[in-house]
Amino acid sequence: MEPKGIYDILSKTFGSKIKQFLENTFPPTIIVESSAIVDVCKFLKNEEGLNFTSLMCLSGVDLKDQGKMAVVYHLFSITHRHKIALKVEVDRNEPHVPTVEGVWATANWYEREAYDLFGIIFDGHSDLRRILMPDDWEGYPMRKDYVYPKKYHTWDV
Amino acid sequence: MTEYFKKMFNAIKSILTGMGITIKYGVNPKTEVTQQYPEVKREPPDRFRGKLFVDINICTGCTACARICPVDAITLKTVRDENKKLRPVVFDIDNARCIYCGLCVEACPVEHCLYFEKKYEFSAYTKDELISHFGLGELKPQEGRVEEKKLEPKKEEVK
Amino acid sequence: MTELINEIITRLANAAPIIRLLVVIAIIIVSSVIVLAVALLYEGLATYAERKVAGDIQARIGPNRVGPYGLLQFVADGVKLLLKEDIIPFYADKWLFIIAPYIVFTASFAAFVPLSYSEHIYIANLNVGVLYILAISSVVSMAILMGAWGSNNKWSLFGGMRAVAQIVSYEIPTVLSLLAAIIIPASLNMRDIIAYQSGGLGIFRWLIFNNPFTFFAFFIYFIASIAEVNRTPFDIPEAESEIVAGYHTEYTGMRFAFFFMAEYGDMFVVSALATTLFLGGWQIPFIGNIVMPIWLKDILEVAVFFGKVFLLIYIMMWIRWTLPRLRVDQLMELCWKYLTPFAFFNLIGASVWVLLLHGKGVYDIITGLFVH
Amino acid sequence: MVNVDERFMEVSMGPQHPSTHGVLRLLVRTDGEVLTAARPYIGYLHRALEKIAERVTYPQFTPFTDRLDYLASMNCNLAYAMTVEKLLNIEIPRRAQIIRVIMAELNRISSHLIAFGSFSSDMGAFTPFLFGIREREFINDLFEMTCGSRLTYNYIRIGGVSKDLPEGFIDKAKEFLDYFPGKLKEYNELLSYNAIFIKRLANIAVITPEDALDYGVTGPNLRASGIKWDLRREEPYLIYNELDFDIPIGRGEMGTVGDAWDRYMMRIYEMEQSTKIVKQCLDMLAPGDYTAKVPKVLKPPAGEVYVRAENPRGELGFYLISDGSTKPYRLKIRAPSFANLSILPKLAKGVMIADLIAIIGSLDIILPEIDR
Repeated sequence: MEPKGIYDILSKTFGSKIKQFLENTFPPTIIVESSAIVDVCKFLKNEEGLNFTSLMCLSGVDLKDQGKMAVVYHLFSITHRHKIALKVEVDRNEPHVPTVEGVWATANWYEREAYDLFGIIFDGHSDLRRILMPDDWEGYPMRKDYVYPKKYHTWDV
Repeated sequence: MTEYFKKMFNAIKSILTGMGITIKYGVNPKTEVTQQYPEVKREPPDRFRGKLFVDINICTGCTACARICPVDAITLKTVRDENKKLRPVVFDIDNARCIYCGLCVEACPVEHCLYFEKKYEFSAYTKDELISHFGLGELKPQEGRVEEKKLEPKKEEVK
Repeated sequence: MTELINEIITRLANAAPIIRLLVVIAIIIVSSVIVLAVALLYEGLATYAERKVAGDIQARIGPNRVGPYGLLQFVADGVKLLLKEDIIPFYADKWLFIIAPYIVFTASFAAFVPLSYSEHIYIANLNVGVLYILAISSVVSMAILMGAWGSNNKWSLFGGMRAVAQIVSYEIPTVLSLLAAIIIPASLNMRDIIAYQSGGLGIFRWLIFNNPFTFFAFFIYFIASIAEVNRTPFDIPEAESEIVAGYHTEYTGMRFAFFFMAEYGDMFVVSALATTLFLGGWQIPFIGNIVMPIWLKDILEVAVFFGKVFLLIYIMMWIRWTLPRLRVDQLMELCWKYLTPFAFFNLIGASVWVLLLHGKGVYDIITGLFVH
Repeated sequence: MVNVDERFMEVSMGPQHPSTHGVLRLLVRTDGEVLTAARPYIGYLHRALEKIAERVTYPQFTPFTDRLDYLASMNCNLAYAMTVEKLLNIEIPRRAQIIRVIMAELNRISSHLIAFGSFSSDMGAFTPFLFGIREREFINDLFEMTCGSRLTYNYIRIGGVSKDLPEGFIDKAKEFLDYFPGKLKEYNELLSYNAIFIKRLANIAVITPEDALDYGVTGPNLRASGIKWDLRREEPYLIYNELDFDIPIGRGEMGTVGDAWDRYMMRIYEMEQSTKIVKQCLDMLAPGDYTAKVPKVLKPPAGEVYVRAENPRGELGFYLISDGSTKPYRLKIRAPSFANLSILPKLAKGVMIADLIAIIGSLDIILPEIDR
């Protein structure tokens, strides 16, 4: 199934929630409203012709110059062998995205990593803790405007 | 009941075949593959990436190697001498920081100036002993324009 | 040694009782020091042999730097362990922690006593030899638990629990399979058992060839004794890949050396028991009854005895470097569902054989046919 | 006072543990030997590779991809190189593609050898580990001959490979490929079909196909659950579509489909297939240039690309956003072991500690890839 076709089906069922369709990325990206991301994902997973069985990769992106924080979901279907990318953009200072942990269990750890490195808060996540950095680390290291702390406890960084 | 004995019989058979293999090694001593290191030294192949060496006389001080190094292991200071030729005054390679990836050797425009030696035994007691200094040292002060082309823009911003 | 003491006592009959007492004590101390030296030397060489055998099997060389062919490696290890810092964990139960290694070592060392190395060389001629060894070897599990609980470490707690469960439950098949062999010479005294196995070209009278049941009993005993000594595939109490180092996680330096040496001591005792009971102890095969001077015969007998013991120890080491490790419940399952029932039926078969054929082995029956 | 649930013992199978394949901490809650929960804690090896990627230019990041999965650094270089080539959409000369497949498959064999060796030493059998290392030395020599380093190769670059194959490489590789299958058969006899090994792994930690997809498990672990999914066959890159090799999937020979034994056997079968692939590639090698023309200062056009390759441990994916400058704007590394480890808490309910070690070994995770 062609990504353009997937975009048409989605915009048909979700209307204005599906904002844009970017052709030149590989795989093509569909920009989705952050509130509808969970329904879109459920739909993509369970719909007969689409059934995206696995979430390949969920990455946080810091679009500093646009004042936005993006979460990119790369989905893939084993039965139909087609790929699609979903993008959710939220405001940079209040990055709240609903969790898709219910749809794919692998999102649990990816979302914890995005929270840990970017500070994106996933509402409804079962266990939103830092995964890579120490639990009492201040700041979110992967942000573009991140300033290296001089000291962590007693060691200098 | 028979399944009980069959399982036991398979277990014994598989254990004995396994032991048959190890005794094959155990009995004949010629199967040893280990080399006695200090006495028998393995000759590394010619493309071996051991310790970096710089032939400082033919080095043009172009800082290509220092720029390409992913971990900034090369610190290079060049001074322009009397006949306007850039001479590397300080050329330090920090072997503790270097990851031996070989990008600098490929980036060096001068043939056979920066290359890997076949040396892999250069452990030292302190970290500064691991810094190998290839620089020319202070050139004699000449009347010519002494323009010190320092190369540390990248490092300040990071530290 | 006991005859030695009686002889000396009779000769000193006229001396004052104090002197006689002192002399006896001196003899006991001297002989136990000699045995301790032999045991320590053996255990040192056993660790060297284990690493050499492991190296051989794993296509490498093994220690060959310290001393000629690496023979002094165990001395170097011993000195290293002596020099290592002796750490006692902070909240550990100090006394249990300190005493445990000594008990483990003395238990495994005490089991050397009833063994008889040749006709005239033995330490004590106990008439309950086999029973004494089995009693002593069960002390080891108690000492391991003391050490494990004393070191206040979760991993050693796991190790201790596993060790007790394993050693206690493998006592049953060990005892049953030994019984199948003991009922034939009908004596617990090591020397009588070996004496029974003499004659018949020195081999055919061995208890292992006595009847098919003792033949199986040997193998059950061998497997159960490997478990008794905590060696792969039953080295679950100190499984380094699962519970770090089991009961001796917190032990360092010489304390750890005691645990280590005790393991090799147990290995020797267990294979010595197997040789004495099943492989005819110091019976010299083929040239057993040629007349030769006493001292030469003794030396030959000691050599044969140690040869057989070291063969069994080599097999244990060979098994260690081949097989993976069992899980704890599989270990119990093997003991209770396979070894113990097998050992029971084996014992019944052996006793029926002894009853019907009046304790005559297969060799005696065959030779009996020809004699008539 | 924290209300500690007396029945359970919280054990921290800490960052330093003999068989967590790197610095992984598992907070294990046990009831006796049986686990009720296992929570992995990662991040001890976090070097912020993704942050470094935003600071170094495209060619400079290649040595860092070696450190992603240091047992399979050729495959990691390959995945990164292919991502940037997709962005630049340049065509790779045929000879470079063939060399890349040879290197990737040889690296797959050496990575599986380590997986096989460390898994067997977790199960208690130490000898197969050393046999695996002995075979791996041949492959290390081949790599050292071509690129100069034995572990972090930095050989596959953007646009092709850094140096052409040295002469003598082909017949040395052929010599290894004829020698290796015999050794594989020996491993199977020694370990794979060993009764204790099978007893330890059959029906342990079964991953159902739905769980595998749901948790994003990829690579041999996914194929062991019966799903025939291999990127080299489904999304052929380089010249994999011209090569004939089959994809082994789990058939539950020793238990249910998708148990720990199946995951282990997948790697043994894959090693056989990889030798077949390398043989075919060696015959297809034709003279030609080994790298495409790539400008010294690389400024790829702005864009977003997600490319993935079949690593020995699973699907390694690179999500690259470039803004036209010489440095990537954002590089997200999708590590296979990260997803494979996320299924561990689900598998670890109600198993024993020894099985937890078997699960970690069968998933074949590697920590530098998880923590990046």
